Amino acid sequence: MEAVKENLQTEEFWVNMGPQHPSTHGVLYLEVKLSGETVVDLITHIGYLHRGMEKIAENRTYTQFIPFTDRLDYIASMGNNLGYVLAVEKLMKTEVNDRAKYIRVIIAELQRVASHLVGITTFAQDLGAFATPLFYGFREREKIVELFDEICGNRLTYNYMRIGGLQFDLPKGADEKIRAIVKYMRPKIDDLESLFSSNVIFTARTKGVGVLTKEKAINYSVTGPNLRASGVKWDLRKDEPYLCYDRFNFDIPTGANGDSWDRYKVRIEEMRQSLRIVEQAIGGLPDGDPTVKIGRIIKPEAGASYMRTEAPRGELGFYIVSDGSAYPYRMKIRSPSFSNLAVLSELSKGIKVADVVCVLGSLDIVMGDIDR
Amino acid sequence: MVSILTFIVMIVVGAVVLGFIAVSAMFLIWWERKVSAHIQTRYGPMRVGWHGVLQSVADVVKLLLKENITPEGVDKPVWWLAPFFAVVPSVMVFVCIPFGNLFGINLIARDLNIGILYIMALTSICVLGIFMAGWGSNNKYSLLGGMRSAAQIVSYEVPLIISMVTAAMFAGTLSMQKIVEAQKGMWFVFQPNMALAFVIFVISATAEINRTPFDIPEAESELVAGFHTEYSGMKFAMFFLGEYTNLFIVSALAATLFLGGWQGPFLSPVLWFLIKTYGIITVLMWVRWTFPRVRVDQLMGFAWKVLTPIAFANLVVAGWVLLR
Amino acid sequence: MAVIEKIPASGLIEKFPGGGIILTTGESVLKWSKASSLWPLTFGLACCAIEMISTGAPRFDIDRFGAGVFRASPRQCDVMIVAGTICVKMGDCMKRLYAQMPEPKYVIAMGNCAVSGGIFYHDTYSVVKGTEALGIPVDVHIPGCPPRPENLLFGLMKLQEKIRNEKRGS
Amino acid sequence: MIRYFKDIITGAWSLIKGLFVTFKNLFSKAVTIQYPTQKLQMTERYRGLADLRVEKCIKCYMCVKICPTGCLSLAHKENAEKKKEFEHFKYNMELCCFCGMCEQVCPTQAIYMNKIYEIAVYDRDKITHIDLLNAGKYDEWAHPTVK
Amino acid sequence: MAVDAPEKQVEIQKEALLEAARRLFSEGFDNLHCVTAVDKNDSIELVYIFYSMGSRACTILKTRLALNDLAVESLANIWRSADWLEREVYDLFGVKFLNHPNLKRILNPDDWDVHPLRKSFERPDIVKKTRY
Repeated sequence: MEAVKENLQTEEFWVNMGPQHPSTHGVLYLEVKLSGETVVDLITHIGYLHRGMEKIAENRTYTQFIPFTDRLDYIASMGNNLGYVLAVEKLMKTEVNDRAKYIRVIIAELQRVASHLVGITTFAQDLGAFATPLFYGFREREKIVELFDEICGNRLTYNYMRIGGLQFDLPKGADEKIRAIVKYMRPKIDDLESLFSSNVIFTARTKGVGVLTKEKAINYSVTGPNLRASGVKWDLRKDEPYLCYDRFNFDIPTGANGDSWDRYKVRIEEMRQSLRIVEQAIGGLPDGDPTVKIGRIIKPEAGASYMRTEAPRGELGFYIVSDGSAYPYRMKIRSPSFSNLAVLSELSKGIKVADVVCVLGSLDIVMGDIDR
Repeated sequence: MVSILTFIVMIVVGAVVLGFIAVSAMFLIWWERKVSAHIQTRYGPMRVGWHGVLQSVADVVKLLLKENITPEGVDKPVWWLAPFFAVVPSVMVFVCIPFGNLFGINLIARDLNIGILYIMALTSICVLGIFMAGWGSNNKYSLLGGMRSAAQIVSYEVPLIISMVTAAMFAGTLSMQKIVEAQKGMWFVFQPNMALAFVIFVISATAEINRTPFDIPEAESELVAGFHTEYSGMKFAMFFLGEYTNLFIVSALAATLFLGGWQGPFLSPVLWFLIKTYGIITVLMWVRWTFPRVRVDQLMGFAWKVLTPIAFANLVVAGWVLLR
Repeated sequence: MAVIEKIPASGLIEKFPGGGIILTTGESVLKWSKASSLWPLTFGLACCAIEMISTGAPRFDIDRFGAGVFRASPRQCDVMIVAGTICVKMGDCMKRLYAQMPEPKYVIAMGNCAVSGGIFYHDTYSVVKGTEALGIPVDVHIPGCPPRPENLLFGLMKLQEKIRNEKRGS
Repeated sequence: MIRYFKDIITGAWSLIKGLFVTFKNLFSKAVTIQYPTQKLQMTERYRGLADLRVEKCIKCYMCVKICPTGCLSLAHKENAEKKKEFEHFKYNMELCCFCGMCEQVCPTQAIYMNKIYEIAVYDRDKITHIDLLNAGKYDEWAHPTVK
Repeated sequence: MAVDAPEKQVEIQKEALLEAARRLFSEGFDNLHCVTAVDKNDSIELVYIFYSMGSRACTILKTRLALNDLAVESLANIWRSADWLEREVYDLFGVKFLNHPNLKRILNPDDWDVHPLRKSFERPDIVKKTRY
């Protein structure tokens, strides 16, 4: 055998995955060095969707930038909306009233469910379960999207949050619909789980693949479900409560090993917890007027503020520097997927090429969020 | 004079078989799209013909019209021959598949007395086409797909053949027609040994024809389109045709070897045969649209650690049952 | 191999009585097949890609039009749905993808970013101002940010109409 | 040895459970909207194309100022009676991001987003300079037809 | 816990950055959350946001770089998250990070020689809006 190995000439070769590739979730470009089927080295190239958001922000008023935040992480637009308006509100040192807070929580949590539905089902698609789980996920997501369509008038780019409030109050009958969605969603999540969780192929593909240890996750500044899957009980909704998250009962699901399976499992569990929060919030919805006029020019006083929120993909931070004018002087968007993706090349060394796709899917990235 | 007549008959039979293959493949593509659509709670093709029955016709005509790109740097002869190698052997298998009895004519082109051997030999050639496509395309994805395919088919051939041998042992013959006749009273699948052999056969046949969960040579999410990444137009259509013909063949084999072939009460034998075959195909589609794909090493492990030992054990037990 | 754009020996057939009718029928069949089997390229750039998948998903089901076979390889697809913002870095890749597609090929510019740069038209340094700015001819423009799935289906129907009305032999 | 068989049996059972989920869906009703024949009702707040109630507009330029993409261009002149008159009011649909801020900021509800959502054009010029003062500008897309 | 409370912000000289960072790391600040820069026209201000997961504390380090000397020690060898974040700052502002493992452009094409987030960056098609 040794003699054969010596005489046989073998060669490692580079394979380009992307920028157009079915499982890179958009326009990610991976350079993979393969030895047979095993990955020797992996280089991540990003920037294929770099739209210069931070430059645009310097030329837009604070209100005008809200529609742009929708296009950052386009699977979870509401989360971005929320993160941005909270950052500006913090800069201005204002607070919204209780009803606006509750509606924001409801919307953000529903968005988290919708986002995780896409996340785990595209993950299954990457594992080769062709179209069916993906389409189930989108079918379920469609319920939430249609609710959002009713609340704010668009399907994907909502532009709903406003600095100091909301664009609209909930429409008539919306609370009933939200309750119905919570009721509808629970068995559907169970269905999805029985499609994957117990499935022997799925477990074999994901368990022990792409193990991200606790220390490494923190060192790489990985956040969100990916961090929690590594066993760190860290959730800004509990640890640095914003809005009114401290008024609700919910658990933070964590994983044990930090492999792809745990990342998937944490997302499934998080959807259940989000539904719990939505249920509590809709039950205790206070009265008031959450809407706000937008004609006023906002001029925060000079200074800087950093606000981070728990977006579906991790910690979304906005670092805003104001010079007292109507335009931000500088806006840094610290996006969760950016740091989460950086860990990919570390996780992929020594695994099979099929597992690269699996790890990438389990990290649940969005290119708009990474490249901005 | 007789030889000319035979020749004409052969031509007619050949044309009928080819026509059947084409129509069947087109029907299967439409059927697969419909089944998958309904699994996903949607409708599938609806707008050409009744519930989109003409969809596959449109697809085929369009593929014929497409530009046939030959990329630079391909290994020309290999590249050109690959689609034929993928299709022709599977067409040749039709020679000894017993379709049953229609108006007193036995619908089997030639009942070879080594039928199973012949079929096995030919279906193994299909991998050559896939491998050639992978090698000749000058594309790394294709190459990986071709390599995977070769490895996969070599491993899965073993349990496949062993489970077929079990059926041949029970029937005591290698001729397809006689195997069907041997199942007159009771289909083989109702015996415990044969039921196990049937399951092994279906699993390894799924791997043999590269369908999910064993579709690693195509592996859309990893290898873009695997071995046929670079093929367009007509050549791509040939691969598609080969894929669906193979699907028909393994299902027909499963029906013949284990489910009693054209045997069955009341209905015409041909109808019985088609019902069984398309039933198995539908189950395979159902499986395809449910499961994720296994990884290469797991696939090999499953073949060598699970399927092959069980198939061998099953063969031994079957021999003991027969000799008892 | 050249593209079959018209029926072979059409000049000959046309001379026979009734040949014209056969030709028109034949060509309309060809056009019908081209129009009812538009396989799109799996090519999501940005936000619109999510709406493109939504269009494929059960609620809207692009497969009803025969366009549900998303092929990942550009060699096997007929229509490139440009769904999202085209950035400078991506421009070259897009041109190559378009070149890799076999004739006859069509392009749908989905969403304002693909039509003209849209919301990112002003003040940015890395966005290409539309698909046409890259030199890729666009058959159907679908404005919207992002367009509703119905709108994409409508655009697809418009493309089918365009294919059906193509001039003979052109 | 026992574990080997146990693994196989539990594995097979888990696969059957997965098959059951898809089987359940195979016979449930399709959720598809068959688009050209069935159409969804647009919601009350749906943001379609920007439209203008010409008589209500007071030319205050609020919409032009708030628009994040600069897709509206408005100019006016004063006539003999010191009243504002339109010079032009153009809408560049290919830059619009359909955020609805113009609608929200308008003090007289003159500019609003209508419910039209089926727009597809062969020629880009058709959507670049839309004259909002023209009453019949959206007729083609209000009742779309495909041959 | 206000992240950007003034008492948590420390301005240091750029020479002291690496030393300060090492001390922070040994004091349990295991998470470098964000690295960014602000162009102050006459200088570029680097902002580092640190977190400690264990003690739930945070701190912000700021340092100023003169425009003619845009180089600072990299922290990528202490916190791996700094790798990409510093590359981004290099790409958009042109700040060079010494001893960085792989200092290349990350978002913009490799062959560009401009740093778009600088205030001095001009392009003809960038239309500045009216100032209020």
